[in-house]
Amino acid sequence: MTGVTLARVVKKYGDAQVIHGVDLHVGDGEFCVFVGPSGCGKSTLLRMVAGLEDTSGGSIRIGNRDVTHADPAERGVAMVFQTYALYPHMTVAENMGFGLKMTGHPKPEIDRKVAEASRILKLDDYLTRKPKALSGGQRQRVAIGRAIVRGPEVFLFDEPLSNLDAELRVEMRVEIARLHREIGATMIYVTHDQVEAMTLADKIVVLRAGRVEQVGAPLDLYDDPDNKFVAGFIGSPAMNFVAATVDGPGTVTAPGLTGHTPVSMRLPALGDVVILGLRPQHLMLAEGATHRVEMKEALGGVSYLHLSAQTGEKLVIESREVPRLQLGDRVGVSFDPAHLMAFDAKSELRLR
Amino acid sequence: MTGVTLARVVKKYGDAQVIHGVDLHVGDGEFCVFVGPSGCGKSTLLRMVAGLEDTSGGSIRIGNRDVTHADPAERGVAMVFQTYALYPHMTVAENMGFGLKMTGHPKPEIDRKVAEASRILKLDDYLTRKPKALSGGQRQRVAIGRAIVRGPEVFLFDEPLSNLDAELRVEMRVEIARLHREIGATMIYVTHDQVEAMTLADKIVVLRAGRVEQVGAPLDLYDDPDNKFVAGFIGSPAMNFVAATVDGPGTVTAPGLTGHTPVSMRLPALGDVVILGLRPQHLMLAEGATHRVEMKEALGGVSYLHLSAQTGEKLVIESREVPRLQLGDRVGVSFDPAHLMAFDAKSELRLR
Amino acid sequence: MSAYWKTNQRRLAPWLFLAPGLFMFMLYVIIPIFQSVFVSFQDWDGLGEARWIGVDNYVELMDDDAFYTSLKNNVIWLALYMLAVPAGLLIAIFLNQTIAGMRLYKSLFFFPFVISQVVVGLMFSWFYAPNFGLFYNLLEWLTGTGTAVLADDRFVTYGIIVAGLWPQIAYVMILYLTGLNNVAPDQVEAARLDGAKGWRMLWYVILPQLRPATFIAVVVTVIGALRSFDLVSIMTNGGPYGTSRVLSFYMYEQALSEYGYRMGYGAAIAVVLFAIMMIFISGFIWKMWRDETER
Amino acid sequence: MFPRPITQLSAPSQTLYKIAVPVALFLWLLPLLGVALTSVRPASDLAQGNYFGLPSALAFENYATVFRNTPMLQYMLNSFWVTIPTVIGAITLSCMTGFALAIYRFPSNLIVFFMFVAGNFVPFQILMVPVRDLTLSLGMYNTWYGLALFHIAFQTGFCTLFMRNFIKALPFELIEAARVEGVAEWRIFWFIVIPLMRPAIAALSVLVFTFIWNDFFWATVLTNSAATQPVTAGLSSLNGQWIAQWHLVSAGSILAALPPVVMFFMMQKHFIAGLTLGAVK
Amino acid sequence: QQRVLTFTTDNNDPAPKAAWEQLVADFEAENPDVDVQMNIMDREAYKTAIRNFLTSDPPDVANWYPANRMQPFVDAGLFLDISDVYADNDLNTQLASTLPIVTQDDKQWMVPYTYYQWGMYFNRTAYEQVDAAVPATWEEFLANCEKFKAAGIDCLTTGSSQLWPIAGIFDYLNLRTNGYEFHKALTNGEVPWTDDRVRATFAEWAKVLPYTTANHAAIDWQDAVPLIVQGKAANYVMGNFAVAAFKEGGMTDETLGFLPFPTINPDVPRAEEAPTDAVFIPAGAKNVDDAKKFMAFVARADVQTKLNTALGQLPVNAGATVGDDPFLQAGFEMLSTTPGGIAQFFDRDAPAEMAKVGMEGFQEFMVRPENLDAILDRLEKARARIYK
Ligand SMILES: Nc1ncnc2c1ncn2[C@@H]1O[C@H](COP(=O)(O)OP(=O)(O)OP(=O)(O)O)[C@@H](O)[C@H]1O
Ligand SMILES: Nc1ncnc2c1ncn2[C@@H]1O[C@H](COP(=O)(O)OP(=O)(O)OP(=O)(O)O)[C@@H](O)[C@H]1O
Ligand SMILES: [Mg+2]
Ligand SMILES: [Mg+2]
Repeated sequence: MTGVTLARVVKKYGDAQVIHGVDLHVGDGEFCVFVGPSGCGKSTLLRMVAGLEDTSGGSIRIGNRDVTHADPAERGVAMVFQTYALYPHMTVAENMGFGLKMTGHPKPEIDRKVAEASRILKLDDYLTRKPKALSGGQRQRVAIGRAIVRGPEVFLFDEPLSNLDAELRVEMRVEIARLHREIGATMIYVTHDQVEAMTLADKIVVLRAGRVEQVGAPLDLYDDPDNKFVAGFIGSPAMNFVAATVDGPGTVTAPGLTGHTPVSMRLPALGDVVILGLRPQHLMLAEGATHRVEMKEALGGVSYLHLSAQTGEKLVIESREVPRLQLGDRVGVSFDPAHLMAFDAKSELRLR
Repeated sequence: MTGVTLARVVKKYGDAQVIHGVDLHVGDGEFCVFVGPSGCGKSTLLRMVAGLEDTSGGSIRIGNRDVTHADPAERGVAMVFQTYALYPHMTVAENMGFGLKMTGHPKPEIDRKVAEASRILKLDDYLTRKPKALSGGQRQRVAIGRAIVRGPEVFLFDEPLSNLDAELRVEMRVEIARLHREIGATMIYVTHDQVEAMTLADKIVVLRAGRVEQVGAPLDLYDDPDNKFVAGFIGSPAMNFVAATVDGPGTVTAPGLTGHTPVSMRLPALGDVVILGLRPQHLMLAEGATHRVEMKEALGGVSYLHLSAQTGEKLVIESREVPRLQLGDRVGVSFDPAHLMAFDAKSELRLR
Repeated sequence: MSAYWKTNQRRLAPWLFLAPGLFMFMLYVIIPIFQSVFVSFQDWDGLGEARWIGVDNYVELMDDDAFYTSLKNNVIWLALYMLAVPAGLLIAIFLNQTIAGMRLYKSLFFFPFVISQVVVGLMFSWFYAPNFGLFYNLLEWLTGTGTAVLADDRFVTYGIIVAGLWPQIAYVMILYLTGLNNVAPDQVEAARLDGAKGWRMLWYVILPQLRPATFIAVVVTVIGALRSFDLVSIMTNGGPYGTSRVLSFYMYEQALSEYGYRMGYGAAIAVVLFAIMMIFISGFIWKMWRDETER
Repeated sequence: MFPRPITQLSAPSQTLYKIAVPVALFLWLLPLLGVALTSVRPASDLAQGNYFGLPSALAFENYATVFRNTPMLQYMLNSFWVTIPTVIGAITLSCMTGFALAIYRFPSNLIVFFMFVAGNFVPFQILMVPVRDLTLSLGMYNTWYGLALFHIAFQTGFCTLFMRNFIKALPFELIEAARVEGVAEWRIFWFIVIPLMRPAIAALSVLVFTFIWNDFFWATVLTNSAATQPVTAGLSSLNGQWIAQWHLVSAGSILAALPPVVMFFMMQKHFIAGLTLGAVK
Repeated sequence: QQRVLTFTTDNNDPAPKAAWEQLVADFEAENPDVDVQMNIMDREAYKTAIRNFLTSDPPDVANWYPANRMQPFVDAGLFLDISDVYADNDLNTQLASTLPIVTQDDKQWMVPYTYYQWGMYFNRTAYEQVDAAVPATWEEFLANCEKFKAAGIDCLTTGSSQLWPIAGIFDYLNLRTNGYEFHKALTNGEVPWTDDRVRATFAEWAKVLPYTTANHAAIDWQDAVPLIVQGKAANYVMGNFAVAAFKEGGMTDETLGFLPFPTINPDVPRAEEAPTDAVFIPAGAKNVDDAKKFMAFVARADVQTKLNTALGQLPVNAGATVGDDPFLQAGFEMLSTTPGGIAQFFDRDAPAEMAKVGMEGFQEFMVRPENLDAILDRLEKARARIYK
């Protein structure tokens, strides 16, 4: 059993604490994706698992072994870097076999393993080339191949696709998904691409400022976020947020929306402020003059209407047709209250 | 009247011709966007308008003046670079005022204009900072401010937002749209971001390999492309293309789709091959087992299903719900023939 | 043992890698600096016993005309050597074009830097030589009377400096050429749109970008000026009557030459030179420190 | 990019420029050309006052004379004896120190680094007295290895600055990737860093070669006989003998300048890379 | 098995080099079991190198200058006491004339092998050209200078870039103005440089400056030789070793003339300048026995005769014979009849440091006579420090 378990893991750089006691379990064979805003500690956490950064507190276990202070080499992990980190002076085959060679494996064994990895990744034609002579996608494949060859228990990826252009990114994404299905190892993957996270993950870990905000399957996070941060972070375009006041049992007034609205979740005390969240595709245009059209973005298949409420709050509406509206027109909005989410104004926790 | 008119404009680098006689008129106050694949000559064309590249043939007029061989400084244009090209050793205010200083404007006038631009761009708090101390978005604003200050007749933008992260990009896009409304100058804008092109442009110019493929309003290009290239280039995810054979008057057979299909456009001779185009949102799942599910991407609000037909052709279906399908399942597809477009297989021109 | 090595490998490795280089450097550079300071408080002819005399050497320096001559010459060197910076910049700008054979031209321009200062000194001695030297004749042709530059206390230092400038300009030129290569084209273009041309382009846009090159050019020029020994030694031996001495040469003369062998006094001169140089070294280190820590 | 590319100017100014460059070059190299010309001038020309005109004959025998009548050959060999071990030694040591300073984070890292840098810029006159004593007491005075050892130590300062910056600029992920793969530190040094440093090593070798070949001061301080003196010091003493024999002085000068010049031309690319890498960084 | 005797010397000019090679060959012929390895160094470099090789890697035999220049080495214990060689070979009598300058602490340290006179060499053709008579007094000499000047000929030439040639001029002016005893007192630091008698010497020097080659500070002594040879200059104050250079330039016994430096003050007895060169055994020599044999060999009358004939100089051994070269004969004649005394040379009689400062002062005076006061003050300051 080769899951990865972090317990109250802490990282400090001098006085600055960047990871604040993270608890996390990644199951055996699971594909786990770390997402979060830039600087939230995704890479740091991953590198701590790899052993490239010391752990300042807490413990890290891989399988049954406590590896908190183990050398990277002894953890049984392989890492794929954003920059690929291929050795430029070695051929593809040498790159892939280097780790084994250095740890004293016999040549025939190395050759066999390299051949196998190259078959999986369709690199057979490039084995004797130097990395310089490869395209970005091929390089990324070699980097993955280098990881595979060593047969690690855990794969770590740090934004492996962010240096590729959009088209290749899609292609390699499919490739990685296939790889995971094929070799079934535990994988931890850092990205800040929504689509990668949503499509690859078994489990997404949303991080903010060195803390875990929520852990769960992609659509669970989308449909059922625990707090405003996760709700706003997952999904594109982002969820609309408006302030509302509790004005009765099961009702709120949201001046930025349609005013008085019944809601189904448990609300705080009368007069308290809550934040309502509504995804752009759940908002519709309606009769009225409560909102002003600020911008219209027609992308062909879908259009976005940017509105501003009289409160100054901004809303985005997604629609399938191109609305026949001018900038500055006044419109109303409508929605199905079932789609509403509510968050506590202070703690930003979801009210259910 | 300060439109920009290109007449049979040609650019050669030594023997290599990269712009092949482009004719184009950008009206006064118009927002014109150049799009096209990498290397098609967007930047080159823009830089020729700016005077940063010599024009090998043809003429360029700005307003009534022939500027084909004029100095960049004399053309009354301002340019915003992808890299911002701020002078790192000058403060924000100095950066913005530099052009006026070089053309010998008195200090009070410079100060006034800088103050005004900084007000428009909300840069007042940063005027004494050096570019290094600014965020990406702020830098981009300074670059735009530098352009505004000189009060040019024509603004040129070369992928101004491509170095920003996704969130900022959206914000700055809105900013640029507002700017255009506010100062109403002629603008030419290079990008390869679909959304920017669609949302900002009054007029999109699609370039391929140094030639203009089509010019028109964004939705016109989306709804009514002149050829397969434009159809495939505009819209995301891209249009699905399948091969079909003319098998009767007003009907074709597309084995990658549903087989025999009536179409409304004028077709070539019986037996000829045409290419059918259908946007992902116009394809629907249906009973059947003609297509295999290759991949499923659930992004929350929208899902994409990647199918492969028995012919090997790939199709992408966009749907609002998350389809309950497994990889490898077999499904059928359906569509409204009214949405079909057809293209000549050779010339790739649209058949109407 | 191997367990210890395994766990502490990363902590020990840097010191093992550093050991040989650090040892050599300590032995031959760092420790001698302190030894020199120590020797400067002694009276020692290099043969017999050294005698501790405290600051006497420095007191004597205070009242030594030759020392002031050397110091003055060093200042002149420092000031005039700085001309290498603008001159190198001008040549670099002049050559920063692409025409056929430019690479070759650039390398030929760079030639003087590769040549030993001894050879440069001999070349310029020949150039200045009275009666038949190229420069002597040129001067004679222009003004009617030739001047033996290296025998005239008014000109000799300048004559040597010119010889020193020749390779130094070449050096600075190459620094600027590579600096110009790295000038951001987009800033130049932006400035062009802003209407900056010629000198103003150079002053407002190019020079600020060349700051790293300028910095290093100044540093190597300062060091070159203060270390100047070879040319003085080859071209004049400090003459005529000591007027072309510089500190580094005077130090050598006092410590090791035929009529010298005052090790302590020589060391004292070296310490003064070191103190002057330390001003510049500290500046350099300070800048590096800033660059390193702000990353 | 700056100044304006000449190709954008009018044809006459382009032509003017194409003429101006070689003319400037000629003036720039005038002393060198003069000496080169003198080195093949027969002694009789000098005696007759033909200092500037074309030589009446090409007297390559001047070079033969230099080799025959003076220990020039010995001097040049000595120079190689000093220079080559120095290049090898300084590069080897500095590869190691540079690696240690660039890759490892340890408390005194920057201090050690700055010590190398500062030592490198010290006026070397301050080292003269102690280094001479040290060499004397080691019994290495007036030997090529005594001189070479000092050069190795001193050049290590400069080379460390250079190497450290170069290695620092390598992607650190390469090291991390190797560490994750379980490669021992010295193997990382040997199998990954050294191969990647080849350009730096080449550049630095050329640079150190010219520095050492051209050194005069230390040659004067640490050697004194024809059997050990390198060519710079040798040339200086020959200069004392060749009074008024400018054709020989010139030939000797050209000979002494030749190896670094040849080196420069062969390794030009590395050389310039070296100067800028080492310096401008 | 041959024993090796290492011999380091600075005799690198062609003539002396050949002479010494011959001497070594003769020695080896007499002592077939000894192999002499001669290491020849550059003359100027030798003066600094000797310090180093004496401490680090001493040869068995080397050459150096006696008197003042010898003293610091003897003090530092770097020379081997060779009194036994003197005693065993009767050198105390044969080399009696130079005994004082090789003796320190009542022991002998060096074996002198040659000396040579200084004086005025001149171009007879030039004299004939301006119709000048060979001068005996300073007035006549200066009068001749007027004539030479009118003819565009430098009356006096020298090359001072290595400083020492002009020390010869000073010495002679001083010897002729103030006499030998004053010279000794001055070089021993017993007389202040600001003394009026010193000023008197410089006053005489000032008289000849207008007639001296202009760019002397830019050239070496060898560079000035062609000026004499070509008749562009008339007189040259030099040591006898220069005769070889004059003759190599094409002068003959007929065109080259020699005269003792002219009389300035007739009341002062004539004194001359004749530096002596010697060999010694370093304290660290490995083959002392053969080195002493070599010392004795060099001291022998017949050996000195042969060596000095080749060198074109004068032997020290009283039993040796002087070569029949007219200049040698003239010099020998001049020196053996000198009533005043024989000086070594300014830079050998004065301590090295003083010599350096002094010669720089002379050079500055020659270029900028108006600085005389400042120069003398400087020399006096140096004297106060150096002789303390
Ligand atoms: N060596 C270091 N010293 C001090 N602070 C550091 C260091 N490395 C990283 N940090 C800080 O740790 C925090 C987390 O950094 P990390 O690189 O893990 O972020 P990230 O989530 O990977 O961001 P990105 O998406 O930009 O890659 C940041 O605030 C960063 O400033
Ligand atoms: N200086 C040059 N010399 C030769 N060819 C050039 C030069 N500059 C550009 N080109 C060529 O001109 C063509 C157009 O280049 P351009 O930069 O305009 O493309 P682009 O459309 O802006 O591409 P991108 O989207 O990548 O910025 C390319 O094929 C390029 O290779
Ligand atoms: Mg990261
Ligand atoms: Mg472009």
